[in-house]
Amino acid sequence: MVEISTTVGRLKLQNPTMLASGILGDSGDSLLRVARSGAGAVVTKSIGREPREGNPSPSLVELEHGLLNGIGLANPGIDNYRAEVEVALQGDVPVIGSVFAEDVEFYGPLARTMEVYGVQALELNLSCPHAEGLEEIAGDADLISQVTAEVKSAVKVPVFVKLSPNVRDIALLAQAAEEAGGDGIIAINTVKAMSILPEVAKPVLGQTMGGLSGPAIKPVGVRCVYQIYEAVDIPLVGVGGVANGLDAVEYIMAGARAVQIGSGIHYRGLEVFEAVCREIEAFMEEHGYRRLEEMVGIAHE
Amino acid sequence: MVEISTTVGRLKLQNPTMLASGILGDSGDSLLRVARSGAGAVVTKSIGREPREGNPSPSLVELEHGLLNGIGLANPGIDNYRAEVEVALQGDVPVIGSVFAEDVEFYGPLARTMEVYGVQALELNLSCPHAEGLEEIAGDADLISQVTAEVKSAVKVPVFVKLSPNVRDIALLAQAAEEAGGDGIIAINTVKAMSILPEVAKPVLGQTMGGLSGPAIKPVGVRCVYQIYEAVDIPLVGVGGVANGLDAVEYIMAGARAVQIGSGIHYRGLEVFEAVCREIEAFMEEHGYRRLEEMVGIAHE
Amino acid sequence: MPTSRLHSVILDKVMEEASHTKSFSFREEFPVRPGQFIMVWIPGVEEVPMALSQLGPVKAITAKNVGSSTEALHKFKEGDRIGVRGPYGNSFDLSQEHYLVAAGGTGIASVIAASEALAEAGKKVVTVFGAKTKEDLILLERSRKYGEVFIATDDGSVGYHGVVSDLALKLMEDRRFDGVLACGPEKMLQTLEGICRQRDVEIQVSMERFMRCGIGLCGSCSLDHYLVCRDGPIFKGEQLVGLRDFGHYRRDRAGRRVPM
Amino acid sequence: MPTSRLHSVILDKVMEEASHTKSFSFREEFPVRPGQFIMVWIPGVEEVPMALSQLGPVKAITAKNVGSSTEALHKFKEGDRIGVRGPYGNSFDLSQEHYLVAAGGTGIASVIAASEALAEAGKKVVTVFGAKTKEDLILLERSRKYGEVFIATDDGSVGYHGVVSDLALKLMEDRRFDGVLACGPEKMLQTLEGICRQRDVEIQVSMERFMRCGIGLCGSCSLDHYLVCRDGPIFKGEQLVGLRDFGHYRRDRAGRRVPM
Ligand SMILES: Cc1cc2nc3c(=O)[nH]c(=O)nc-3n(C[C@H](O)[C@H](O)[C@H](O)COP(=O)(O)OP(=O)(O)OC[C@H]3O[C@@H](n4cnc5c(N)ncnc54)[C@H](O)[C@@H]3O)c2cc1C
Ligand SMILES: Cc1cc2nc3c(=O)[nH]c(=O)nc-3n(C[C@H](O)[C@H](O)[C@H](O)COP(=O)(O)OP(=O)(O)OC[C@H]3O[C@@H](n4cnc5c(N)ncnc54)[C@H](O)[C@@H]3O)c2cc1C
Ligand SMILES: Cc1cc2nc3c(=O)[nH]c(=O)nc-3n(C[C@H](O)[C@H](O)[C@H](O)COP(=O)(O)O)c2cc1C
Ligand SMILES: Cc1cc2nc3c(=O)[nH]c(=O)nc-3n(C[C@H](O)[C@H](O)[C@H](O)COP(=O)(O)O)c2cc1C
Ligand code: FES
Ligand code: FES
Repeated sequence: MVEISTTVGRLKLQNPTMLASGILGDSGDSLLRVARSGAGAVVTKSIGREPREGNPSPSLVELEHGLLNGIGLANPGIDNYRAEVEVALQGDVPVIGSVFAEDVEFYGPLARTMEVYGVQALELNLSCPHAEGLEEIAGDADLISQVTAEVKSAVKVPVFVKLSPNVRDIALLAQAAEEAGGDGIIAINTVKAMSILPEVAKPVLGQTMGGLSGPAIKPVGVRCVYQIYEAVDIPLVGVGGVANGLDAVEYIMAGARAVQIGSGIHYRGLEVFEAVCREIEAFMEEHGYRRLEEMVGIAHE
Repeated sequence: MVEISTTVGRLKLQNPTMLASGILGDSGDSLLRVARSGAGAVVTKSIGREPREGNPSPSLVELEHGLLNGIGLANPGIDNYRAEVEVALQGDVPVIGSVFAEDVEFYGPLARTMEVYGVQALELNLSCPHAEGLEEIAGDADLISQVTAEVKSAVKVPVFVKLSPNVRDIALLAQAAEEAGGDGIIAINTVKAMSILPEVAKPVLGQTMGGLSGPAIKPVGVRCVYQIYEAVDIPLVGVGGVANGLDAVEYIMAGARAVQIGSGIHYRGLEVFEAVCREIEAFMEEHGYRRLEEMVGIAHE
Repeated sequence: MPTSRLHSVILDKVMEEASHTKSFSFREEFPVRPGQFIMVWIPGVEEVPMALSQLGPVKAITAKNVGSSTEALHKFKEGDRIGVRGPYGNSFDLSQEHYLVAAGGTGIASVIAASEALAEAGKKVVTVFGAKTKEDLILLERSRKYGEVFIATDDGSVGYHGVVSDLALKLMEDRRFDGVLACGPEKMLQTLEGICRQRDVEIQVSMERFMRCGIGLCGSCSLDHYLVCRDGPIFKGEQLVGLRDFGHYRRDRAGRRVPM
Repeated sequence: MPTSRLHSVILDKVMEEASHTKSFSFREEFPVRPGQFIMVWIPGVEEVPMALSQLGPVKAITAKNVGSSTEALHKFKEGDRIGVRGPYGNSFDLSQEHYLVAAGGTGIASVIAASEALAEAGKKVVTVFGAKTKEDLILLERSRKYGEVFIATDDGSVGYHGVVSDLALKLMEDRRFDGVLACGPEKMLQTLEGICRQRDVEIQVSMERFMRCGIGLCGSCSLDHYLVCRDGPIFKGEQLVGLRDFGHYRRDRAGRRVPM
C-alpha cells in the first residue's frame, strides 16, 4: 500500500487533488459534490467585494487542445457567499477560499470575511488574465508582496498565492510572495490566449481575449512549478492541464505537493479526482515509491 | 480565382507562407528544398557570431499537443554561413536572414554580413526562451529598441523583429521595435515550457527547459498578433501552430499579412506550404474574399 | 467529437412561427437525441442555449424574441451564419408506450423532437400545449402529425381557458399515461411534478437555467447540486423532489441565488 | 502513434557481444520495418539514434562503446529504464530475391533485421562482415542463421585479410546478386556504391548523420538536400550519386559542413 496523503504547509490533505478555483465553485452544493467525488480539497470561485456578472458570452469554449475561457470572474460577491461556504464545509475536506480584488487594499477585508465564513485556507487570485485591474497586480512583485502581507496580517489560516504564467519571471514573483509571508504558491492560472472563428471573422470569446487551460498548458505549468521550486522554500501546488495520474506526478516531480484540477473535469468528468488518485497510486506501486512525499521535486536531482 | 500574394512591407511574397526560423534552416540545401516545396519565403536558422553546438540532447521531443525544443540556437556561425545563403537564394523566393547575439552590440555587424550574403530581409531573433542572454533582451523594451535601431542603421533591407510571448506585455515591445524603425514584427517565438518523464523522474530535455511550439501555442500566438495589431502600424507575420489553411486565416484575421510554419512540417510534411495555400484559397472562395488583404485584421472590426 | 466544438452553420431557412417566434434551420449531420440542446452563438452578440426542435439531417432551433440575443437572432436571414456547438446534455428516456407531452410557450421546442421520436417508434403521444394567447401557439401543425393535441390559453382565445397544468390534469383523470414529458415555465413544471407524483406517473421535465459553458464546468447552471447542462436538462420527477431551488430559486449571471 | 513519443522501456537483457559492444533488449510491441531506427535516451546523459537490431516482440539495440552516451549506456543493467521514441525513418526495400548484405563494424546492427526478414521470407542472403579484428565480430551466430557469412578483418585475425568492400567485390564477381544492403563507415559505403553502379546491381545503404530530432525538423542530419532521419536512413545508390556530401562531408553539432 502506498500513501498519497500530503500536506501543503499546515494544510493536511487526504489526497493530493484539489478542485481548481472557478470551476463549479460558485455554488456550495457543487463544491460539496466535488468534495464527495473524491477531491482532497476544494477551492471556491474567486470571490470579490461586489456581485459581478462577468463578460459577455461566449465565455467558455473548447479548443482543440484546451479550453478557452473569458468568464471574467463572474461571482456572487462576498456578502452572498456565506451560505455557499457553509454548505461546502459539510464535505469534510478543506475548503480554500479564493478572493480577488481590483485594488490591493481590498484583499485583506475579503480574506478576513472568508476566514470568518470558515474556510481552512485562502488563495489569493493575483492572476486572472481577463479581468481588468488584476493583470497589473499579476506581473508586479511589489504589489504581490503588498497584497500578501496585508492578507497575512488579516487572517490566521494559511495564505496561498496564485500566480500567472503571463509574466517575464514567475520565480521572482513567487519570491516576493514568500518574503511577504505567503504560506504557499499555486501555479498556474490560465495562459492569455484567444481564438478566432474564420467563418464569421470574429473572436470567439465575447470578451475577445481569455485564458487557455487544459492539456495545452501543462508544459507551461510544469515549467513554472519547476522554476518556482528552485526559488522558494514554501510549498507549491501545481495546476494546469492535469487530467490523469501521470500529469499529476509530473507536477509533483517538478516540486508540487498537490495539484489542482479544473479543465480535467471536462475531459474525464467528476470522477477525475478519484481516477487521478488511483493512477498516482498505481504509478507509485510500479516504481517503488511508498509515500507521495518521496516524489516531490525529484526531477531536480 | 482568388489572390493570395501578399506583402510584408517592402517584401513581396507570392504566397503568405514562410518557413519559420530554426526548422531545417542550417543548410542551404534544405532551405532550397523548402522554397521548392512552395513556401513564399524562407527564414534561415538564427545565426550568431560563432559556431555553437547547442544544448545536450534530447533537444526536440514530441509532446501530446506540440513540440518541445531546447536546441539552444546551435548554428554554424556567421562565417560558415555564406555558402548556405548562396544555395538558398537559388530558390527564387525571398530568403530572410535570422540573426541573434548575446550582446546588443553584435546584432548590427551580424545583420550587415547577412545582407552582404544576399538575404532580402532580416529577422532579429530577440526571443529564444532557452538560450542564455537572449531571455533578457526578449522582455526589455529598451534593449529591443536599441538592437532594432542599430541593425536599421547597419542595413538597407527590411528588418523584422521577432518577439517572445514570455513577457508581460508583448504589444509594448512591438511598439518599441516600431519606434526604433523596425519594418515588421514576427510573433511569436516558442512558449517557455518543460516536460518530465515520470518513469525516470527526469526532465526530458537535456537542457531541462525549452520552448513549446505547434498546435498548443496557436491560441497564444493569435492573441499576441491581435494585441500587436492594435498597437503598431508596421506589418505583422504570425507564427505558432500553423498547420492548415484555417490556422493561417485565423492569424491573418488577427492582423498578420503572412504566416510562418515550423512544427507544421512535422504534422503534414514539407507539403504543408502548398497545402496551406490551397486551403486558404478554398476558404477565400467559399467566403467571398478575393484578395488576401481583405482578410487582414478583420477580426478587429 | 468534431461537431461539439464551436463552428458555424449556414441558416437554411428562417420560418415565422408566431408573432414573436421564429425557427431557424441548418443542415448538419451529427448524432443527437431528443431533449438535447446546443449552444447558439449570434456572432457579435452573445451565446444562448437552445433546444433542437428538429433532429434530422436538417436541424432547427425555435426561439422567441424575449431579449438581446434572441432579438439579434431574429434579424438573421437565410444564408447568414450562426455559431453552434453541441449537442449537449442528457435526453428523454422514451422507453414507455404512452406519453403525455406537456409544453408551455417555447417549451414546445424542447419536447417536440421527443414527440416525433415517439410517433416514429409507433408509440402514442398526446400533447397538451399552453400559451398566453392564440398568437403564441407554435409548431402546432407538426405536433398534430405526432398525435392528438389539446390547447390551453391563458386568455381563452382558443382551446381550454386556463393553464396547461390544469388541462393536463383533466386528461390524466380521463386516461392512463405511462409517462409525462414536460417543458415550460418552472411553476408549471412544479405543478405537473406534484400531479404526477400523486398519481404515480413518471414525469421527465426539461429544465432551463442560465448557462455559460454548457459542458459542466462553469457552474452557472446549478440547480441545487445538479448542473442542468450536464446532469440535465432532462430530470425525472424523483430527482427534483426536495430540491431547495426547483420552482423557487435560480442563479443569476453573477451566480447569486435569486427567487424566481 | 503513441509509441513514437518519448517513453521509457525496461531493459530485459543486456548481452555482451564483443569487447566493446553490447546489445540491450526490451519488450515492446510496435510496428517497425527493417532498417528503421529509434532515438535512445540515456536518462541524465544524452539521446542517440540507434538501429533496431531485433524487431520481434522483444526489440534490441546493439551499441559500441565509442563515446559519452554509449559509455553511459554500457553501464545500464537488466531492469534499468531507458527512454525510447520511434521507430523513425524509412526501411529497406526487400522485394528482390537474392541479396548480399555488407556490414562494417556495428553497421551490422542496422542490416541484421533485414537479413532476418529476407531469410524468413525464404529469400537468399549472403553476409560479408568486416571488422578491425576478431574481437570486434558481433552478431555472428545470428547472421549465420540467415545464410552464408564471409568475414574480413583489417588485421587478418580471422577470415579475409582486408576490407569488407574488397571481399564483397570478390563475391560479386563469383555470384550474381539482385541487390546489396550495406551499412558501415561511409568510405566503405562509397566504395560499394561505386562497385554496384559499375556492375549494375541495386544497392541500398543505411546512412548515419548526427541527429537531434529524428523527425525531419531540426536539420542536423542534412546530407545535401536530404534529411537522413526522414528521407533515410536507407538510400538507394542512385540517390547518392552526385551528392557533394556523400563520403566527403558531414555536419557537426553546430551544423558546420566538415570533411569526414
Ligand atoms: C437547455 C435550454 C434550452 C433552451 N431552449 C430554448 C429554446 O428552444 N427556445 C428559446 O427561445 N429559448 C430557449 N432557452 C432559453 C434561451 O437560452 C434564452 O435564455 C432565451 O432565449 C432568452 O435569451 P435573450 O438573451 O434573448 O434574453 P435575455 O436578454 O437574457 O432575457 C430577456 C428577458 O427574458 C426573460 N427570459 C429569459 N429566457 C426566457 C424564456 N425562455 N422565455 C421567456 N422569457 C425569458 C429573462 O428573464 C429576461 O427578463 C433555453 C434555455 C436552456 C437552458
Ligand atoms: C540512423 C542511425 C543509426 C545508428 N545505429 C547505431 C547502432 O545500431 N549502434 C551504434 O553503436 N551506433 C549507432 N549509430 C551511431 C550512434 O547514434 C552514436 O553516434 C554512437 O553510438 C556514438 O555515440 P556517443 O555519444 O557514445 O559518442 P560521441 O561522444 O558522440 O562520439 C565519440 C567518438 O566516436 C565517434 N563515433 C560516433 N559514432 C560512431 C560510430 N557509429 N562508430 C564509430 N565511431 C563513432 C565520433 O566521431 C567521436 O569521435 C547510429 C546512428 C544513426 C544516425
Ligand atoms: C471556467 C474557468 C474559470 C476559472 N475561474 C478562475 C477563478 O475564478 N479564479 C482563479 O484563480 N482561477 C480561475 N480559473 C483558472 C483555474 O483555476 C486554473 O488555474 C486553470 O484553469 C488551469 O488549470 P486546468 O488546466 O486544470 O483547468 C478558471 C478556469 C476556468 C477554465
Ligand atoms: C526545432 C526548432 C528550432 C527553432 N529555432 C529557432 C531559431 O533558431 N530562431 C528563432 O527565431 N526561432 C526558432 N524556433 C521557433 C520557431 O521559429 C517558431 O517561432 C515556433 O516554433 C512557433 O512556430 P511553430 O508552432 O510553427 O513551430 C525554433 C523552433 C523549433 C521547433
Ligand atoms: S453551463 Fe457551465 S456548468 Fe452548466
Ligand atoms: S535529425 Fe532533425 S532533421 Fe533529421
